[in-house]
Amino acid sequence: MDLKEWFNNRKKNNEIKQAKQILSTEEYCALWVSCFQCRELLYSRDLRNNLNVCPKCQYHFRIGAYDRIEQIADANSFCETENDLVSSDPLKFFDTQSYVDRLNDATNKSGLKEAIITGTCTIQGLPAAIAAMDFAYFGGSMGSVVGEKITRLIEMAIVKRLPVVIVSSSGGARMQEGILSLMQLAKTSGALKLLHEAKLLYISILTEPTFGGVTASFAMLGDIIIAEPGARIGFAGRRVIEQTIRQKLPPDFQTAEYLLKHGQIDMVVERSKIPQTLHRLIEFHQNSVPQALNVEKLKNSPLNHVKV
Amino acid sequence: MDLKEWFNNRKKNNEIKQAKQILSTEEYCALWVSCFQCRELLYSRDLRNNLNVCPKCQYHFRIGAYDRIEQIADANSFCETENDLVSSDPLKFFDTQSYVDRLNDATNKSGLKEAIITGTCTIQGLPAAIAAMDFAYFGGSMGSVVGEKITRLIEMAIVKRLPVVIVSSSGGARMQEGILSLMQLAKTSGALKLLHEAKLLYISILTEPTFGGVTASFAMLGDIIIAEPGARIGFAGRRVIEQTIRQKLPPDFQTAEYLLKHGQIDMVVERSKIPQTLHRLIEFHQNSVPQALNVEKLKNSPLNHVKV
Amino acid sequence: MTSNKLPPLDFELPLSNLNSQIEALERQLPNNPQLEQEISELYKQYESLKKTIYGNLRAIDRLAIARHPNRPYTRDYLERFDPNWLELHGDRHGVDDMAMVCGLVKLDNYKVVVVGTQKGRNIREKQLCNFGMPQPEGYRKALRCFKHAQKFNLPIITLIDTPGAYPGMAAEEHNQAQAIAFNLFELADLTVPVISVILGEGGSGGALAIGFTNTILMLENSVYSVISPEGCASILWRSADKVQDACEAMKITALENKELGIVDEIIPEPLGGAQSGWDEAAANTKKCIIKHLELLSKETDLVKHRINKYRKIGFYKD
Amino acid sequence: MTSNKLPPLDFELPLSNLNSQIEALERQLPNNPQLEQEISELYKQYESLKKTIYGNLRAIDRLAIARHPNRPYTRDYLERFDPNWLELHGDRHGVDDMAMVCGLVKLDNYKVVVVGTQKGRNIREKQLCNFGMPQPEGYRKALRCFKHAQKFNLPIITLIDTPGAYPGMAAEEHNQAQAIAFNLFELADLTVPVISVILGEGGSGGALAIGFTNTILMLENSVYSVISPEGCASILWRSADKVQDACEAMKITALENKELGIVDEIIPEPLGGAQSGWDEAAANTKKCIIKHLELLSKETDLVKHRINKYRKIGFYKD
Ligand SMILES: [Zn+2]
Ligand SMILES: [Zn+2]
Repeated sequence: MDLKEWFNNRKKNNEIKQAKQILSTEEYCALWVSCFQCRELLYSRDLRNNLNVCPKCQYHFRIGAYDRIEQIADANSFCETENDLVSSDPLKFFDTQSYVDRLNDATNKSGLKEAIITGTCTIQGLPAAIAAMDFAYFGGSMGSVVGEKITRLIEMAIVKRLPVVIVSSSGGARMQEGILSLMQLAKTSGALKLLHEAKLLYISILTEPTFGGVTASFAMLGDIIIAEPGARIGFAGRRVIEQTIRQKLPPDFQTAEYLLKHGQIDMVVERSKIPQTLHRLIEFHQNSVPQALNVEKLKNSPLNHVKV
Repeated sequence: MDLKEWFNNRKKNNEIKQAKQILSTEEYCALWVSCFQCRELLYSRDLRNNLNVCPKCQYHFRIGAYDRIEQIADANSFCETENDLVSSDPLKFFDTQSYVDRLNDATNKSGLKEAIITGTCTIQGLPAAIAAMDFAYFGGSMGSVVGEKITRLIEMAIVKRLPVVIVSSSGGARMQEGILSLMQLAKTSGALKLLHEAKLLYISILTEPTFGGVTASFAMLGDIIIAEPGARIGFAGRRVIEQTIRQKLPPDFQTAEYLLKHGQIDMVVERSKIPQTLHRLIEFHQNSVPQALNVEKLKNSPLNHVKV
Repeated sequence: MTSNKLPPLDFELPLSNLNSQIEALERQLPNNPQLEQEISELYKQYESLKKTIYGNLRAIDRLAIARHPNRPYTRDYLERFDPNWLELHGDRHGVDDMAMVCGLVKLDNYKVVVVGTQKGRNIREKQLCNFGMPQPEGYRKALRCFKHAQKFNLPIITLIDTPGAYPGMAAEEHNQAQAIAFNLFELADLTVPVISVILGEGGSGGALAIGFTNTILMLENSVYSVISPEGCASILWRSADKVQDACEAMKITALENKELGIVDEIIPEPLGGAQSGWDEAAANTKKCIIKHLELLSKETDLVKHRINKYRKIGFYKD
Repeated sequence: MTSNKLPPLDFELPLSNLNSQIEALERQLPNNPQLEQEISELYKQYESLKKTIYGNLRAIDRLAIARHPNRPYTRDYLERFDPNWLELHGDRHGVDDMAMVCGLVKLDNYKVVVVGTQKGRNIREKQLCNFGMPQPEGYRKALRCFKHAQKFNLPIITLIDTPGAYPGMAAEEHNQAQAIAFNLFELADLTVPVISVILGEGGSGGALAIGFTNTILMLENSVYSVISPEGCASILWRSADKVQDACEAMKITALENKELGIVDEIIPEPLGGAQSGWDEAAANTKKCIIKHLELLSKETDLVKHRINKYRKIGFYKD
């Protein structure tokens, strides 16, 4: 799915939302979505009931952060953290529109305050720290808030000794925060190093699409890395590469399956099997964690920043 | 140089030796060697005075372990260790000839007791533990004695806090000691791990030829890896690879220069510059070693085996 | 289990002939009921002969069994150890070498990381797995999983069945020697228990690269050698016919390796070799691994234990 | 120092014109000695104009200076820091990426490991160095040298001058993203002092991959940004003409980076930029590095210092 398709998709989703506001009876809700991959016309409610996976071709539609967490976390187990953390405009950035306006637009379009949701939950009974990115908010771009929320989540996980699951979906760093965005790569990677030294499990889940600064930091640092089928994942975008090397790339380039074949990820797991896979992975690693480790022993940890 | 050339070379060397025994005046010693690479006829004493490097094409002739140490160590500084360690025949190995006979032949031909010489020396004033392999003894193959002498050298270096320099030249593991030879790869690598944990410098020098079990263990584990120009270095032999992949290999395949280009070694250094390069490397790393470390702190070290 | 009809191994010929005799008589049995006694006798002979033959295998016979195309491979063992095992893929640097299988496996109450070489069963699999010969990237994939185990304090089990590291052009270019050497270097000071099992072929440095372990187990008919018997014969005897001599001279069998102090325990195979009973081979292997995990749990310093084990190997006059 | 005759940068045009005037008059001087006064006046004007121009550079002017083809590159600095520096090569896994230069260097009494990106001077060098854009293998070569420094307790200096990590097909296949991420992960807890200097272009993740350090220094006319101004302009303004706007908006200059709390100190360049005085640029850089090595030697916990430095970066409403 390229950006154009994504815009079309978003337009359709908006139509669905708007439609929902107007229509009241179930019959009228029978809106149809055409599968991006196989073109099959899908009844939108059926699609949603199937976790937004096309029942015909298994195309995994992009989903929002809260939907993602709902699919993974046990019912009512999710407890959101740092929901008040929102972006400021440190660079007073203005291109064709001001960053402040773009932030407001992003919130209006997605209903979210930022491109990531963090919190704690249980996954089939096992506690975990979890984050999910939302491409619908500013293309899932990472600015100060995304970096800070991830870092705080990881620090909380260290203190509470929880495994960390991060579901990525991002176009990369947020240009409107300039160099501050770039530095979030270092900040989140540093936090993950502390998690690593605390011997805690970090599972990274890559979903359509994950690129740029997000893959070049926390998304590629999982102890275990999982990708959804068909998800496009990479460092540089396809067009940038094609312009650079002046040749066409193979169709499967940068897909989850390509990454698996090229040794970059541990497994491709279809959406419906993600919760049980996470459960098994967390269960497998939890008893092996030495219990003696505690915060005080992390001599280098700047955990004075943590709000628990 | 292939094996046939090497045999020819050895034959010539023998002729030279034999000649030396008979002739008494300098004029008669004017024996000539044809350069393996450029075919130039070289006066053998000139060649030797030039460190056995062809003055015309810089071809680096193979040299013996004692010659090697003489070139690297300061005059009279070399103090040999473990010279009494000699091979036994644990497998009672017999092919077309017994292993015991082959060992005797190797000693007669090379004047050495084993394929490696170890000891301590100074290199332009700086102390070091040093080992040099000798291809003329049993093709420089590694059996129990080579593995044991290297391991003891490393253990001594840990105790005395010396940098280690090993000059390799080997066809690989010694088949006549079967699995015991293979295990020397693990033994020497384990010793190097202890050296590493003691934060001591290990410089590996690869010379024509270094293959098989020796590259698959200590030779490729240098903090710094140096190779002599033109030296052939690899895991599998050229013919085995050609038979396996059924195609011709490029002429520079497995040369020192090929390895440099392919990121496997740090530098190619001509023979005459090896002593000063070693000196600079040892000098560079010596002050940075924390002085606090001592043997007792190496909790995992089996240094009870060390004879100092 | 596959039941490919394959020609018998050399030393199995008498058994195979006897079997043909029995089958011929059985075909005549409906019309000649008096043959029953004779068939029964031949069955007894067959069982007795099988015991005799498998009780007197030469090294070259064991080599043939170790390489038997119906012998269970790493994945066959993993499925029997833990049908829910989770596979980990890739070296993270561009390659997922299928000749090296890695996974998270439960052995009863033990959670372990398994790393093993994998041969292929059919042509396509064989090519995918490069006939069980890992590339440097395979060893680096293994190393990544060793480090994973180290982080989570999980014991490591390595399953070895490889002719050796692949001797190819790209393999050399990507520094096959360093891949093996660096695994040895990194295996040296892992603080978790590490156990290796030679399932079939233990081929040289390519086997040792995942075989520098606290405990080495060998299946009864597996072999472990510094070079392939064929390679040894061609270099030392300059003759491909001398494989049997090379097998004998190098002492490649499990028993000889145990006598040399390399191997800690030999895992029994079903009569007729592991290829004739995958479940039994896997059960015996699992049982033996668990036994040694329990033994190692009593060791206070597994690094020292491991380094010392190899420190002592070698014979020389001092 | 090379002295390629190159067309002047845009903002240097007035200077260049004045220079042409002076040269024209000087040619007439032998026959017209009375011109000497005028020439002398013009010289003063020239110097004054140069100061004015270089005292009022826009972000896009600095970008041009940062990319100036005569600007000194990493190797030029290294030669001036220590003519006897020893280069280390390769990632040990098959590639020696020339876009990443690594070596053992003495800075007066300090022994350090230097890791830096390298652009090429002439066409052949540019191709060898891939125009200063490392492949994943380049970052892994850097990491190997970081670990070398860690083992021997040597400070690390990284010199940054790169448009970014190479966006190529093989680079993606070999996991460029992971190469950068893993360097960040490993840089995080090095216990030695790590100082980075932006020499010219600090391009995005490709720069940060060797720039997660205790101290960040920038040369006066260097730039550091999350994406190239061209990339930013084409994405946000959808116009290649808006590079200047992108430069201003992203705050890419040394001064702005210092104001944002990213950069610790700005290293002065000779008037006219580092390209007009390599020795001076190198001397200033060396002096500043040594000053900060001394400052860091007073830090008791360099890991905490480093992680905390980045931990604090970011603006948000809480
Ligand atoms: Zn579909
Ligand atoms: Zn010559």
